[in-house]
Amino acid sequence: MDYESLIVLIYVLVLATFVGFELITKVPPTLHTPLMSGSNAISGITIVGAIVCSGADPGSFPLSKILGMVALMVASINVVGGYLVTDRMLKMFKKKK
Amino acid sequence: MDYESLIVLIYVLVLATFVGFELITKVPPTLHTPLMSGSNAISGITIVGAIVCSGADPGSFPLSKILGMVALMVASINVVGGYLVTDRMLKMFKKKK
Amino acid sequence: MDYINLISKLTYLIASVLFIIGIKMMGKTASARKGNFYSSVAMFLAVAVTLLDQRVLSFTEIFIAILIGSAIGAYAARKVEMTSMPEMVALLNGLGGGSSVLVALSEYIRINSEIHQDIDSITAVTVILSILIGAVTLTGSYIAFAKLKGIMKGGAITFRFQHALNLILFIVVLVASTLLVMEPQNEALMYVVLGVALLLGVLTVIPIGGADMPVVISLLNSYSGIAAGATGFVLNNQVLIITGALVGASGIILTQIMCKAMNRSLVNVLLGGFGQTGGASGGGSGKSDVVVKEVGVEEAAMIFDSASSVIIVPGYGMAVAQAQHIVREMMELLEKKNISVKFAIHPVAGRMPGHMNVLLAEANVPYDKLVEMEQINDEFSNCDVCLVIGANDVVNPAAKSNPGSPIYGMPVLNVEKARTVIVSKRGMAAGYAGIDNELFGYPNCLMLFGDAKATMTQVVSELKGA
Amino acid sequence: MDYINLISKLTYLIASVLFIIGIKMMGKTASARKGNFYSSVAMFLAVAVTLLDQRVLSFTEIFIAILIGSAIGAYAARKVEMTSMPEMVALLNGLGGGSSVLVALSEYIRINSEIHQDIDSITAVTVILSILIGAVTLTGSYIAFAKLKGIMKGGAITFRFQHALNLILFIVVLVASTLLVMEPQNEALMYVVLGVALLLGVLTVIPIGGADMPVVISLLNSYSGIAAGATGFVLNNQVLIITGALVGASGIILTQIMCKAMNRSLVNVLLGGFGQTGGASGGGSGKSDVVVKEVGVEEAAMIFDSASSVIIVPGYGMAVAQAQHIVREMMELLEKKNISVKFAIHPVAGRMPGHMNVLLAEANVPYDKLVEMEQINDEFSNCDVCLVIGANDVVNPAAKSNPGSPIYGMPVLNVEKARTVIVSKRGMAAGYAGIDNELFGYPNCLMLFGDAKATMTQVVSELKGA
Ligand SMILES: NC(=O)c1ccc[n+]([C@@H]2O[C@H](COP(=O)([O-])OP(=O)(O)OC[C@H]3O[C@@H](n4cnc5c(N)ncnc54)[C@H](OP(=O)(O)O)[C@@H]3O)[C@@H](O)[C@H]2O)c1
Ligand SMILES: NC(=O)c1ccc[n+]([C@@H]2O[C@H](COP(=O)([O-])OP(=O)(O)OC[C@H]3O[C@@H](n4cnc5c(N)ncnc54)[C@H](OP(=O)(O)O)[C@@H]3O)[C@@H](O)[C@H]2O)c1
Repeated sequence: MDYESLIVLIYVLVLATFVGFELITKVPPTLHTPLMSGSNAISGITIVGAIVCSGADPGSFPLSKILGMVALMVASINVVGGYLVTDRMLKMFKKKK
Repeated sequence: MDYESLIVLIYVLVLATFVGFELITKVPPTLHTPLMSGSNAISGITIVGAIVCSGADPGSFPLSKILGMVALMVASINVVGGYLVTDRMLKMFKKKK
Repeated sequence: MDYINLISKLTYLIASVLFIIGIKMMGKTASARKGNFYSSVAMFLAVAVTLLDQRVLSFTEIFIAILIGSAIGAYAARKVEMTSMPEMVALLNGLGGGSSVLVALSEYIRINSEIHQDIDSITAVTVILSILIGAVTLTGSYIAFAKLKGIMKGGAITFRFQHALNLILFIVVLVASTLLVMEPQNEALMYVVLGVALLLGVLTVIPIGGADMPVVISLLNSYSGIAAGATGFVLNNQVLIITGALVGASGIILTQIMCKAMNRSLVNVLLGGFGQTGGASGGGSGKSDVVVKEVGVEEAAMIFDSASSVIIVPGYGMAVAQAQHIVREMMELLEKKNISVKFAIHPVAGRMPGHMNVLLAEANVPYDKLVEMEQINDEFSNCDVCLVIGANDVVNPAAKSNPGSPIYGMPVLNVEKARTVIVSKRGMAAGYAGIDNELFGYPNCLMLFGDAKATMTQVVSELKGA
Repeated sequence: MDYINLISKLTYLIASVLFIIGIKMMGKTASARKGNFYSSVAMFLAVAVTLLDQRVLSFTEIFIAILIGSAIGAYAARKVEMTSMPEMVALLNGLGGGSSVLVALSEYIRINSEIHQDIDSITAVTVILSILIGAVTLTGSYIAFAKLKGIMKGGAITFRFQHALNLILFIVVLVASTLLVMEPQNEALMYVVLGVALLLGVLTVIPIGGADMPVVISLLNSYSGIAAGATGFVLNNQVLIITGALVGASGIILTQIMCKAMNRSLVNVLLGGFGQTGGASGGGSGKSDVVVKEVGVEEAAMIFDSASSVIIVPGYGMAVAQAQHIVREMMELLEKKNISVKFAIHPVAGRMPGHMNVLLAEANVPYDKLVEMEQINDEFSNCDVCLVIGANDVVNPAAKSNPGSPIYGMPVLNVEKARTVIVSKRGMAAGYAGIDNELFGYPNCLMLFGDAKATMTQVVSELKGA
């Protein structure tokens, strides 16, 4: 990776951090537990990386591929479990009719 | 410009827009006029572009350079005028001691 | 790896962060000034590092250009009256758009004149965008300036087929731009785009009434941000993109706030013609048939003197009369007599968002005395005297009661709930919306005719005497 | 130009925007569920387009892996008790960290095994960062899980030279990492870094008391975001960076909020040892020398029956007893008798931020009945009966009055201002902070001993009978 593209990625990081701080500080305490599990599900985004790793040409570097497959399974648990449990929690928040 | 770098720039644009919306919606009405003139001063950032244009090798494309110089002067008015007038306004906001 | 280049990239990054922090700090009264300062430091960093990085050959010319520009800017910033802020922003805003146009044009010409350098379509699109938006911003801002300053007829200038003409011009720009993207070397086409865009700036703003200019300026401010952002794409520079996005967002949000507070849609403002009806029905004074009760300066002073709580509602007329200082003096006098004084600030009182706040701050009224509409609207019923000084539309009860009124639905201050309302204005002329105000005929409403500054000066001297 | 690549880049962009919008919508109760849905759509898009773009050779294995993972995840999500949310988050969070480690490791091995491919130092740094942070997250989360679940001794596990050992390990990691950046091919070094990082995750969490685990989990959640972001740098992928930043920010802010609500600094939490004193002084019940007044179920029911306003203060004990449903039933009964009922929610009641809200929502208590501390603290003085159910520290007046108390300065609910306070808990055991609560000895305080669910069920049947 060259420095130019690294710096652009840093821009993305810095801006996204600002967005994150501004958005999260607005979340009311009621929603903190769902937020925690929801953002936990989001951090399962490494599943994308796992696909990249496990999809690679199998012949040449089997260990790399196996690690990728394990990562894929683990990340799937994180993503699916996280979103579903968050949804289960949020489903319970109802206003009195 | 290739598509890859264009897309990264779009990321920067999108994220910055989110940051902008989140920050600006929090500004109270009291500060709207200073905000308007302050952000106006910021839009004078094209001065950076003007320097790039007017700094280029003079021999080969004189018209381009002249335009750059005019842009530079115009942008300087915008920047300096904008910041100073905003500061003048904000200086007046005082709490009663 | 090129170290100067790396340093300059990092400096741009730092500048971007400073810009964002600056804007964030502009959101709190206590930190706003520092925020503006940070933002100017960011600008300085960006300029300095660009000078360094570009290994500019001829510093002299550049410094001269910057010096001249800065001197003009500094002079203007020191001299401008606080009441003329809308004009000042319009002026500066036009310059910002102009500078975008010039930069993009200069870059275009440079690339074009370099032999064997092809302009790819992405660059072409971004150049066209900066020129287009910049040009509209440029001329649009100057028309707005001229209308505000009174150089140009303030009312809506309309003629037949106006919208049709605009539409045609718009299509011309679109077609020319598309051709230009396909054939970026064609300079002539570029000048067509530029010319028509300049014209469009003029034509889209002239039909809008002078009183709607703040909305227009705020929108054009947003455009100038978008133009700067587009220039950032041309030069592949992130700072320009980020600041462009910040300014663009700020302009659009302020525009929305203004439209919402006036209960009108942006489209309604932009299609224009609103000032017109105003010019017609509110032109002469005394035309309306409400019967009003007048009050003299002495009597007004006595009413204030015997009150225990006073709410002052300032409006555009206070700005025109420059009466903010004498109002502050009156406030201090009343407070010395143990009369509580508050200011009720309507979101669109005056001609810019926050206009009244700036004026009263200029006159040293502490900002915790300024109460926003939602907070104070319930307090009018407990208040002895409400002084409406140069405000009209923002206290018009028709907005609540008369569905036929053009301002129906706009939230207004409930001044009529006060025991006594004293209205200081010069005559019976209408305000910005150009409509009559039945408040003036209400039984608890007394008119104190005359220029706001003059009458308030008299009231103050009466109060001192009392 | 490669179209599939372009499409996938654009899809990533759309996914990023959806993630941001999702998080934004998670900020309002009304839109939160939709926000979570949007966020999951974004995840789906990112996964789908990656599958497409990478032109994966062997879809079968990939689908099997995803299917197994999803099935486990879905099963766990359906089965978990609402009271076990902290454990669930800890578990999932560990998996997230683990996946970061595996991805970075896999990428490292791949690059390393490709002949003639040099690992440049930027890539090395990012790989090391993902592995380091991911590994600490992995083991740290599992220790936290074990402590919450009671598999591991909940109290602080401390031994001599603990901090010194951690410091040494930290230095080892730093040195190994630096060497690795200089000599990225050295796989052995990479495993040293991985091993020590895993160990550090264990050692930094064991000294922290079980009750501080929510803070730890939230912090580790933030780490898992940072790890994902670092992986994004490894793979040059913006979605990973953006979501990583969002999760990182969210975790850090929640951690801060918890620390602030407990009036402790993050450093104080992380250095550990807090749960220890708790384990000692609050172990047995009845040890403290406050004299308390007991109340029976029937009498308690009568007191409720004759009240006109009741405030219920739930705490961790309600979660343990799973008493939220019976509490809701009681609320409905009282409301039928025209008694106003509100819930006072302390920011750190329970063991996770928002814990009580989730439990009561599960039991169908409408969320407008849940009032936050600042809003309700003045209402206690006008309330007839305050029912403290399984709460202890959050109603301890020592936080206001006793500067020597470990929780001094933490904002608490003013329950003692209520005319009568009824406290439902099993015995005289201390709460999380492990300190006595003088409230229980106050003249207006009555103790209703027994498991919260059991006693409340009896109270409800008494109320029905009445
Ligand atoms: N603030 C914004 O951002 C913004 C933006 C766009 C539009 N607007 C519009 O502007 C209007 C603002 O309402 P407003 O109540 O502040 O003002 P207004 O409705 O425009 O009324 C101003 C009044 O001041 C009086 N006046 C003028 N010069 C005076 C002087 N020297 N001494 C005393 N009185 C004087 C005028 O009556 P006489 O001529 O009889 O003296 C006039 O009726 C609203 O309709 C709003 O929608 C505001
Ligand atoms: N919410 C968060 O985010 C968070 C995070 C970290 C730490 N904390 C800490 O957790 C504490 C929360 O305070 P809190 O008042 O909610 O809880 P607490 O202080 O931990 O007290 C819980 C009480 O519930 C009682 N209890 C346990 N099981 C019960 C049952 N089955 N039926 C009835 N009562 C039962 C216990 O007394 P008996 O054993 O006598 O029944 C205990 O005193 C605070 O100190 C806070 O700082 C919170």
